[in-house]
Amino acid sequence: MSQLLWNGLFVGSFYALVALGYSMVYGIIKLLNFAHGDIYMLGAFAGFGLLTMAGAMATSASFLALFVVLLVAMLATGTSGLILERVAYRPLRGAPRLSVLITAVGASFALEYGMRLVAGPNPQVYPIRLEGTTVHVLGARVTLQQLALVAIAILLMIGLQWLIMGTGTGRAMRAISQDPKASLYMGINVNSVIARTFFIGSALAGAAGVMAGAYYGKIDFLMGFLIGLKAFTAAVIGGIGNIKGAMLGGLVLGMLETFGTAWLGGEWRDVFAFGFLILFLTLRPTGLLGERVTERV
Amino acid sequence: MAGAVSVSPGGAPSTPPDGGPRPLLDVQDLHLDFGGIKAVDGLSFSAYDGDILSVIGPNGAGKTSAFNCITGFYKPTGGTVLIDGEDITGARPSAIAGRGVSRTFQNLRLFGELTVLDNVRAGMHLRIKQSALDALLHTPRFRRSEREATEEANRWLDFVGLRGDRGGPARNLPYGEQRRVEIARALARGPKLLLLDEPAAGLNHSEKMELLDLLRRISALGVALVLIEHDMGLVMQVSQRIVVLNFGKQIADGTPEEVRRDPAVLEAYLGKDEDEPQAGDTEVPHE
Amino acid sequence: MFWNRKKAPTTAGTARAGVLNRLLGDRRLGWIGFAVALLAPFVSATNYSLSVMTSAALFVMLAVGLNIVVGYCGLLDLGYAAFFAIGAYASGILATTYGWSLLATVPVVLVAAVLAGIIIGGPTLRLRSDYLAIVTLGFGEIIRITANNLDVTGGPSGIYGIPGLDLFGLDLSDPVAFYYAVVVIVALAVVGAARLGRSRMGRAWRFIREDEDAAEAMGIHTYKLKLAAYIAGAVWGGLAGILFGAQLTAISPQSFTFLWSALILMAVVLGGMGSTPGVVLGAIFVSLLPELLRDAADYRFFVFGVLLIVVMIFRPQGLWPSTASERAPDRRPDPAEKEEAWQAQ
Amino acid sequence: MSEPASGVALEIEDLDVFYGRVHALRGLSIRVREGEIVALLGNNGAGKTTTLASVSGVVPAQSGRIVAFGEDVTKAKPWDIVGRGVIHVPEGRRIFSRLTIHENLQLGGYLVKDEKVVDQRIAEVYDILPRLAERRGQQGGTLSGGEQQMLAVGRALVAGPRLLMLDEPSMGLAPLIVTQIMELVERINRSGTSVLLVEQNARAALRISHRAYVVESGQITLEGPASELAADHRVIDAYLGA
Amino acid sequence: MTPMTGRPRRRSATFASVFAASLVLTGCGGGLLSGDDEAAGSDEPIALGMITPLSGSSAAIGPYMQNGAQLAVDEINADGGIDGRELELVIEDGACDPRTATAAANKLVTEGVEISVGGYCSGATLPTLPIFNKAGVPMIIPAANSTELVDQGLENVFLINGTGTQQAQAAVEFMEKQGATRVAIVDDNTSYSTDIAEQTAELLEGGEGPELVLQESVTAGESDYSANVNAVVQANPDFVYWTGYYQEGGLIIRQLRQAGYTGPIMVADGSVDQQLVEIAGAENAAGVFATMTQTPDTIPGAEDWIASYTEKFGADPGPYSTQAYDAVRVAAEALREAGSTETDEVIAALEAIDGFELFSGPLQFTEDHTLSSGGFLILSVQDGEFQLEDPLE
Repeated sequence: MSQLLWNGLFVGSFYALVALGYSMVYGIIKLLNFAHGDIYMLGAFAGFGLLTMAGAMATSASFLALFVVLLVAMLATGTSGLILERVAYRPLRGAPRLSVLITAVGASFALEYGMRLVAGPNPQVYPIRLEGTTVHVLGARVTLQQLALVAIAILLMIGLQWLIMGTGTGRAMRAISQDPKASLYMGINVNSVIARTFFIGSALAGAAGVMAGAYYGKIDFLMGFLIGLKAFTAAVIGGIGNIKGAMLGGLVLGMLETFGTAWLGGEWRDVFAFGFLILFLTLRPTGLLGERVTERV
Repeated sequence: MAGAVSVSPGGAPSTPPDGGPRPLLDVQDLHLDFGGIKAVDGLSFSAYDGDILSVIGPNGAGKTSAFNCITGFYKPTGGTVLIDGEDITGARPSAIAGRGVSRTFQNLRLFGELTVLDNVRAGMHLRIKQSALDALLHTPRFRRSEREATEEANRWLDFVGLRGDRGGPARNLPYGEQRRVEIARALARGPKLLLLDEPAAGLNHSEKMELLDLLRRISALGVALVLIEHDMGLVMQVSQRIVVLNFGKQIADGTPEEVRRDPAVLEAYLGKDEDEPQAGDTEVPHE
Repeated sequence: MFWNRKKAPTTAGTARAGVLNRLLGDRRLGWIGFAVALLAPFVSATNYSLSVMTSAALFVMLAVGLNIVVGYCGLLDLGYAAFFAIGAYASGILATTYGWSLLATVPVVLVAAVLAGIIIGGPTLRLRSDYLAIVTLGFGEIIRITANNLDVTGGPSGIYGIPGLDLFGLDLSDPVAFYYAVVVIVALAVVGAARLGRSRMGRAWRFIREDEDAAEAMGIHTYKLKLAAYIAGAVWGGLAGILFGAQLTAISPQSFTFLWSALILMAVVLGGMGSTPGVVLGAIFVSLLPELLRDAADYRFFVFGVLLIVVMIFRPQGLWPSTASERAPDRRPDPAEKEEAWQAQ
Repeated sequence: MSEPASGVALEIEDLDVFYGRVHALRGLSIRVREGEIVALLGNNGAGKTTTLASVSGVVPAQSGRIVAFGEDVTKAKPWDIVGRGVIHVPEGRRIFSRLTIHENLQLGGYLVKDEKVVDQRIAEVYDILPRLAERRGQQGGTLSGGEQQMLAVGRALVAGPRLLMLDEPSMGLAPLIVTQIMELVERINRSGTSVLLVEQNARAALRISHRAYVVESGQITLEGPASELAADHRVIDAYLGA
Repeated sequence: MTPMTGRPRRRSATFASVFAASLVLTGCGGGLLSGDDEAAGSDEPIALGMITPLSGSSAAIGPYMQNGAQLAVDEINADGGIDGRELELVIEDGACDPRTATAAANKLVTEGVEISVGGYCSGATLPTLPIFNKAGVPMIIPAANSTELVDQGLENVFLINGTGTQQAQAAVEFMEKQGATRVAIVDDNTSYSTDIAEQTAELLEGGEGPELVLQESVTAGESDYSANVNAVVQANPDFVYWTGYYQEGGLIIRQLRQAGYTGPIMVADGSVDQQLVEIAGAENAAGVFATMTQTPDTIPGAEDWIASYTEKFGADPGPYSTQAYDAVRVAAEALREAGSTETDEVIAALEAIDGFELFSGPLQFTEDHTLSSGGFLILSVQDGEFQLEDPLE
């Protein structure tokens, strides 16, 4: 039981990291950024490229090297998020939402198969590994590396929460998410704040990508697709557009999957998770923390 | 042009079977709570065929909430709403619309991307007789019903005096014209009771005068009118009765003259200094 | 009077929209499209071109069906392939395991599609559009995974040996005959969807799309009508599923992945939501493009993705958007007369 | 090209604005001197809001010139314009309903670098509008319409306006509240802020303005001191009623 | 379907012009009205078609198969081809998607391929069977090995990969040898993988030997399988058999070891790839068994083959490189024997093959066109590489 909980928590924190970016972007411009999962993939490959270049040096001081790589990869994915926003989404600001959604699907294809052209279709194996010392916590097998990754994820999330709720930029983000035009009258450079949002969300996804690469060891050009879907689901469970909701949603989804597997077997896991999601949304249509908007008629 | 009006269907008021003074709309002790906030707190009033009744009160007094309760968009937490003696409290908006209640919205709620004619045909939804099969096979019945709907929509647009393009998207019309389309759409429903939420908002003086005329002509069709309105000139001019709300509570109910002199109303709404003309007044000459 | 009572014109580009609309709204266009489809085999009738064209026609049917849900009614559906799957599996199982002819499976598929529409639509149509998107996505996945896990659906390898189409003893399994059968059926489906769209129900769908509350206030039972749109979409998808099985002779869960739902949605949006010619065009585009890019091999999906972005940037309303406009009403009083109408009484 | 701009808060010269093909402003010229309240009257769709939006840099000008406090801002970005102290309170209030009242006010000071200044200005707003202070932690959406309008004005004050542009502050408000809003505007003006007031409610606007313009179909058709316009029969017929 | 509502003359004019235009076009293409222009000159190259995934989730496999086949084609052409005619390999993307694969098959048929040497995903290969069958194209399927492929009894379909049944038999035989008592089987929900898993499970349940304690499925394409792994560990097996591909296989081995499972792990042929070891990590992969047909690594003297492959393509051979290579060779052999490209004769020649040496051993087709002996043997990971463990003879 505690093993299941821990597994769920661990997987969930990855989902949550990716879901955050999803939710942020959705919150601010109401775009379901389907390419977000591919930014995660990009992060994994960026980390892979860096580590391969660094070669022997990296393997010798692996954890420190990984940390540097993590930061650089976050910078790289953040920048690619910026570019994506500038090239594919900004020209469509004000266009019908579904058109932008299609652009996002297009961007997803372009990123996936662009990476395939660069890195080939084969999976790549990460040059360094986070091999772990196992400790037992309340009957669950936990490796120190897992703990470290969860800690990094939590730190990133807390940092984000602070950024959104406690800084001027965060306030501006929330303002734009409600009324971009009124935000202009506040003197907010809306485009630049949206770009910053993409940067942050993409950087978080990139961090998750590097962490996944280093922990699981295998990366490939399609690795972002499924986790993108999962993150989307997590964001919705938590109440899309809500930062805390995205974290919570990620954890809930992680738990759902773990327990679904334990109870029904792996082949029915997604049926269980999605079935739960549908039932849940029927009963609570705005997600866990989504705000109930009293619609003014 | 009056001819176009008289042939408009659905406007004919239904008289109660016993001919007695049963109200068309009867709101009894209506309550609505929003998480502890009492948006409507014990509202009671009634409206009869051909009545023009205004609901006034400060912003946030619960006027629109009351409208939403009557038309089914909110479920009242207490009280009853009777239409023609039938309890419709808490029914679906569409079901209430089916009982002959029609409304407009505070902020224009036209189907902006659709044509003006389509907007008006929306009002006729319940009266257009055709099935999906008719549509698939383009039966004569389908074509006839479509033709008739278009003709009637045009009649209603004439009735409200729409000048703009009817075949183009509604959002392309100027604001005042859009207001007219919204009223035409509500009328096309063929209502016994029409609720108008701030119909004069955003209209200039001359447009308000036209609106005044339109309201009277609607009333002449035998439709009971209930308005929410801030423009006191218009309200005083057109209403037979006025209900005043403040903080969800009914603080006055009477003729314009009675309400004008009511101290509670002056206190809460109109403001005390009477020598100065009221801001927002259209200053329609009285009587 | 020195001030002008007439409003400054705010009708942006109506003239252009009018011309376009007259051109596009013309029914002749449909006939031309149909004729092109009928004549295409005279240009190229290789197995390959027939198979690609048949697939494209089927894709048109799917897109037109989804257009009812997304384009007309404004309900975002990311799991449309589920209905397609239900149709394909229902007819496939009956045809292979129980030896029914495909024609005989039609009523069953209809019932199954309607049921599926109700089951998924019923509890979830009250949700806001983004939540609806994830629910439909989830539903699509549930259907696919279930098909993958069950024995009756043949598990991961699916069902094979589905017989060709056979209409009252007339064998239509030859690629050319099948192509023509599909074209005729799809044409009927397109016309049917377009007619529904122009009817009272179609208008009501659009009202819901534009403003649900206002529609409800007009007496439109928005929930029932949304469900109707869902069911109509499911029926179109289900019927397309039968033809899909007949074309491929084998179906497997691989055919009903999320990617498929996304591609169908893409066809609708790319073409122009709510616009029949647009959606048909979009479907042909999305269906043929990967085939046309086949020789680009590795670059295929990369180019596809980039093209999608480019097209959307330059035509965000779709290649062939629907325009709200109808012919000027036959009887329109002249302005002077209307002015009088105002003065009257 | 024109006389020295000292003492002029806003100078709009011959402004042309298009929305797509619609010619919304046709050579419109307006001047607001420092310390003035200038009213801009006109029907819906006459171009009043467009005028404000082009001053704010939200709608681009096709031709013409906008000068704020002596500097050409025709091509400036919205945030530059806010940075110059030209603050726009948009039509329909547009407060951030899911942010708290305090956060709304903080956003007003988004471009003010010094947080102390922001806090001080917010404190001043709370002094003038104690209702807001009472409810500072509540979401903006819980305020009534009049309070929301007050918040919108208060939010603009935090930006430190030299020129305040108000778009239909009386819209949809009860007569009593309209009076209060107008009083607030006068009070702000007395403290030295120039005001450009767009109003449908001509009577209320003319009462507090120094000068006024009438806009019709994107052009100025009348201008003059408020008292003169209030007596002009054309204005009375069109906007004030007999 | 639209009622004729006016301007019929214009419409028929449109019709006529479109019709005329199409007739003009007909002249230059393979339209319905054009004649059968199959001009198969005797010195034209013989086209071999191959459908393999180049996009989609199994895109990694495509190049392995393509390269293996190309190697064989080049070798045969270097030897003078078949009766003076060169072989030509035509590759089409099947994407593991039935619709794409169907279009690809139709394209190959249209391009006039004589023999198909492709087929990787069983699900996507199934719908291509009738297309090739109708066109009279014999199929030598190198990778797809679901028994359903031959269940339809189509005379043009041959499998040169061992079937799931054969692999399952080998697996169970080795489990018994190892003295396993409690077996857990993990598959990845694809048709290839579940086929082996189902067959193995059937043998275990029907047999006297080890007991089946768990059959678990994972979703391909993910990274974290801890939930599945946890389920496996909970079932307390003393032997785990993974029947999916190496991408997930590597992760699962690693995660099993991390979860504290120390017993033997065996993988099926789809996982026999050097990358399995890399993904799992050498220490985790050490000692992992595999059911596999013979590979260059296990055949003495096959180093040359690997060397020439690596030299030619700049990459190591991967899964199904050998099978694709063999498929081309079998096709060439049949063509040579038949002395023609006529369908019936080629099929007869294929059926008559006896003892043609493949990587998996001497070839002879059974009645239902599968390998007479699966040729499965057991490999194990030693020093980070797959080595022959037990030839199972």
